[in-house]
Amino acid sequence: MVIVRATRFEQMFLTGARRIKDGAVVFVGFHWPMLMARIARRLHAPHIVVVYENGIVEDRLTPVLPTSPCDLAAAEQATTCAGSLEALYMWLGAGRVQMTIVEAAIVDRYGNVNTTAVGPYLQPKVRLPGSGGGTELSSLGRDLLLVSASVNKRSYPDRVDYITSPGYLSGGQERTRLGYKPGTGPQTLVNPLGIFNFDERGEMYAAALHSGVSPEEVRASFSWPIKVKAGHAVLPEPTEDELIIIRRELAHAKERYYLLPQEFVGLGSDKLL
Amino acid sequence: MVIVRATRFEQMFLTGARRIKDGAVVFVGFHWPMLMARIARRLHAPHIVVVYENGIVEDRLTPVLPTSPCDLAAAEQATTCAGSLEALYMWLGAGRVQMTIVEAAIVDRYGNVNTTAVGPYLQPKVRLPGSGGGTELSSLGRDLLLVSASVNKRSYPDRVDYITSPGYLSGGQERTRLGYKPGTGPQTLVNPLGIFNFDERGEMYAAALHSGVSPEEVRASFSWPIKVKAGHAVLPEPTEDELIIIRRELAHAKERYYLLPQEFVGLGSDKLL
Amino acid sequence: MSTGEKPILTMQETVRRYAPDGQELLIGGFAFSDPTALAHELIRQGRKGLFIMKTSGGVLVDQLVGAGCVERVLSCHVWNSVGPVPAYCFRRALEQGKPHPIQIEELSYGAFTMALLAGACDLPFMPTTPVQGAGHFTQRTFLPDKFGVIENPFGGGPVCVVPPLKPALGVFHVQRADKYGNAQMFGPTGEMRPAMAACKKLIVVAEELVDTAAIRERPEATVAPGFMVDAVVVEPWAAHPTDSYGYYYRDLHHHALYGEMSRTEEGFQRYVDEWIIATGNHAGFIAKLGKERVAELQLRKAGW
Amino acid sequence: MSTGEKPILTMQETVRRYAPDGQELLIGGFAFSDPTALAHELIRQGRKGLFIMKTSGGVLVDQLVGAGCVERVLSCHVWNSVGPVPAYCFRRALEQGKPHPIQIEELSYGAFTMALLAGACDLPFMPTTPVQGAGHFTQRTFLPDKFGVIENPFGGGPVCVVPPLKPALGVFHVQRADKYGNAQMFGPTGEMRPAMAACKKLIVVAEELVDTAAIRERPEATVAPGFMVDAVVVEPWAAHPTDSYGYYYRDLHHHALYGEMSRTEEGFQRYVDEWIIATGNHAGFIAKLGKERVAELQLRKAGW
Repeated sequence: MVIVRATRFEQMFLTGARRIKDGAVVFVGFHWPMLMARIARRLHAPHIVVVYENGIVEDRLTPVLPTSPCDLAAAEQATTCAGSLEALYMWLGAGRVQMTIVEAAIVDRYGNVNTTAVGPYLQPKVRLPGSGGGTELSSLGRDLLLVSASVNKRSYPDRVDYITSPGYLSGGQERTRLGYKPGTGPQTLVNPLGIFNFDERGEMYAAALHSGVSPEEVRASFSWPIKVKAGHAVLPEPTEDELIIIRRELAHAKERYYLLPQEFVGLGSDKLL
Repeated sequence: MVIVRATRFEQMFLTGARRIKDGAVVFVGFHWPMLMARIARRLHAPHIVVVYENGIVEDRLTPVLPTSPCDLAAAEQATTCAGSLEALYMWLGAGRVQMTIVEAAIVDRYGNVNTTAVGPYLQPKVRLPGSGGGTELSSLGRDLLLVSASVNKRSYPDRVDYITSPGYLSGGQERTRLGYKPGTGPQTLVNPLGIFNFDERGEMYAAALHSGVSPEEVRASFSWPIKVKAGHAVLPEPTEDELIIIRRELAHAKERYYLLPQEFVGLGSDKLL
Repeated sequence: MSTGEKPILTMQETVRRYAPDGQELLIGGFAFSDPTALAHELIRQGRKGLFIMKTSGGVLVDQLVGAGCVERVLSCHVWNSVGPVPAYCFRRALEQGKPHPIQIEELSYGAFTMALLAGACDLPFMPTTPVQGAGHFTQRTFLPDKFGVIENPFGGGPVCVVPPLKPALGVFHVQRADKYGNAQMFGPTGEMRPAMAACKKLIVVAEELVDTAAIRERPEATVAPGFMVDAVVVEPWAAHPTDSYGYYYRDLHHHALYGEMSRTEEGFQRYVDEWIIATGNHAGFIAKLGKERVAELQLRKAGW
Repeated sequence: MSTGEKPILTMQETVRRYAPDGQELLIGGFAFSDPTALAHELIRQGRKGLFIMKTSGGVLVDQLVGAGCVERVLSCHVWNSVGPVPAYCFRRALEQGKPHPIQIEELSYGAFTMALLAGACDLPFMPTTPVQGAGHFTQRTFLPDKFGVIENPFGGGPVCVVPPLKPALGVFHVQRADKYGNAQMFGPTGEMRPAMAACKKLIVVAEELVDTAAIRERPEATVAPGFMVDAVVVEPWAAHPTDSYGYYYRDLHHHALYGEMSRTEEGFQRYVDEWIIATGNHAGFIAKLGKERVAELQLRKAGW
């Protein structure tokens, strides 16, 4: 008996987490991807092995959610603590990681992610943090999943002002031509609206939508006329058990100083369901 | 009161050891260089820091003489155990090592060392072990000291059949032209006859001789007409105390399965002086 | 680069002696083991015109920028990862030129790692992940040669390469060191091993000074043999509010406090006055944190 | 490359399953941690035509060559470092083609390390020390592309580069592993970290199997995370007569014994018969060594 339906933000975590296969080695980037991997561990994928850019191998649910890949809460009782040469090149670059998850705060038609600067680089309107290992995750990651919690057009420009994490660049075969490896490049984007894939030209399209999301609503959230797959699937809603887990983890994230969207700010554990 | 005079083999260790400055970081290659560094520690240089190609930093006299840089007797109680990337590139290549000592079983006019093959490479008359890290030690080592226990012409050909560890190649500026770093290349060779240096064209010449060694004897030991510096110095003989130390270490080397020249094979500790 | 005993310096003396105005300075840490104590002392001594290199420029770089110490930054990101909230000073500097404009040059973390590896090995370049088409490949400010592209001599297309980085001075936080400068880190090391080896001069800031006998028990953890180290600073809690593996947790509350205060120029100035200037030194900073907070965050009560 | 529990195999089963005739095989160790137990089992099972890659080819490679198992060797040297005495079988093979000719290709240790690093990182090449003019630069047998020379794109002349090595199979001796394949080494690691990561399939031969809890106590010592490992062999004393840091010393006497016996073809055959074939497996080999010798060499009585 679902008393409160899942919000789309919550739906996003379920949809993304479901794509994580139990037992996979997953390279997890900063922020929502970390929470998503944690939720997957709680739901159906307890045996994933998570690797982070600093060289941590996190093989089990950590006692607390790390606030970033460099929060050493992730390293407590780790089986391996190595370095970035291992993580970014020997594990990620060499294809030993089966899935890569990166947050895509601003992402364009061809899956290029901007986490650096909005507006001119030297005189930015909004200056964002920059790449970190995000460039490598997008450059080298196999089965690359992008995650965005936004449904705002400004988060989905036709072309980003600055490519921090390269997607399909200008589309077509540009990525391959420049020497990027086969099997790399974004495969999927998950956001509060549903699942998006990339066509053979590297252009993003809506492949499956969350319950209640209309193609019109999707189009209204993107700056370009995004295609919606004809006869797109409708993604399943969380069961009550799933929703309990997602909300517990969101509440935990808040305890760990994660800034949640407005609707969750006042969320206490009494409001879990 | 010297009862038995030092042999030239013993002299060689004293002469070589004296070139090792206390407190220096010294990259030590296989065999006699290891014994030489150990003797230097006993004599005047207790504070040298020895590094080996496998990543060991050996900062004090080890309880026993390692039989090779990879005899982990060298690593017992080491302050650092790293790897070959650190040792060969970050310490040696980057110039953090002040002195490098390499055995030069066969060495030619221009300081090129052969530890690979005598005769045609594919049909060798004598097949030797090969490079190991010897190439890097000669390619990258600063203040490079070559050590040879031989006084046999075959050990000093005009040109080696195979350059395992590059000296000045064909002489002149060839080494520099090919991209070798400034400050590298053999500086000195020590053998039972004395000390040899290299002129501005990279050619070896006798710079200082052990007591009783004549220029004629030097010339007879080399396959090319080697130059002997006019008014060359005569190197000091070991004192009794020095000789005791050298002989103790040679006896210890024998216990550690080192094969000593014939004159030492029967050496017991009762014959130390 | 020498052997033997190394000077054991206070942070004040270190900054005075090694970090004049305009110093080129690689600061260690990757949002853990960030040597905050160094940044605070640079601010106390009013340094100007620094060229700061830091892979992960967190609160530490934000404070140096906000306090006007910095002319150039080379980094792979600058942020306050708890929350996350913006690195407000960094934003104000780049968006509005406040307190004064700074120059920024960027590398991705992988490329930064490889540039440091090339520097550490004294090799002329290192190959890196393909980044052609990415902004930091195209956009170059004060390092016009930060990337090159060459043909693979073994066939197979273009290859991105980075030139070596050899910072004039590096200061790194480590868990422990001995009087010879042998420095050990535990937990993940990010790019720190090659980064330390890339620096022309190297200072380690250790949580504790230990006997060499302790170093010998864990020789695999020695990230810098003593001969690479020029001086040692012993400064407990030097990395707070970031974490130090095995020693203390990340202080989330303090990250949030800083995020809140640094939202405005005035708030940032109040943070500097209250937490950096008024505390006098890092021991004063930790005293201001209070025993209770310190006890909450502390992991290790005894040695390893 | 997968997660979860890995097969714990005997050496017999490992050789049967993973190392057929003609196998391309990188063997770990650098005159320490040489997995002798592997070589002996390859000899017992009569393997032919192997392509052996080993940075430091000691007694182990000499035995494989002498026993006729090898077609190709890629190495940076082959010797019996105690004494030293020649690697007689290796010499006989190259000088006289006995028991049959082998092909040899050589790299210096630094170049080998860089080739493995390139393989580990899946990068198209790595720069290396200058080796132009050296014999192993000029002399190429079955790896004609083992070196390349390119112009430094940042100026400053020619640069030697090596292409990646990605061995089809790697077998490495480690001190300990858990059932998930997490493998730990202590002491120096030579080129082993990148070498393990360069291999397409990877098997570790551990002195002991430990609980994952023990692995978690020393995460810095994990040289191969479990997801890189295909199978685990638990074989105490697997590296004898070479040494295993913290576990046992190098057996000088046995090195000398082998040196003496391998001086002639007949002597070598006697060594094979007595020490390899008649012993049946590595436990038999160690039993033949005798308890007294084992006690002399043993370092570690309990776990770390």
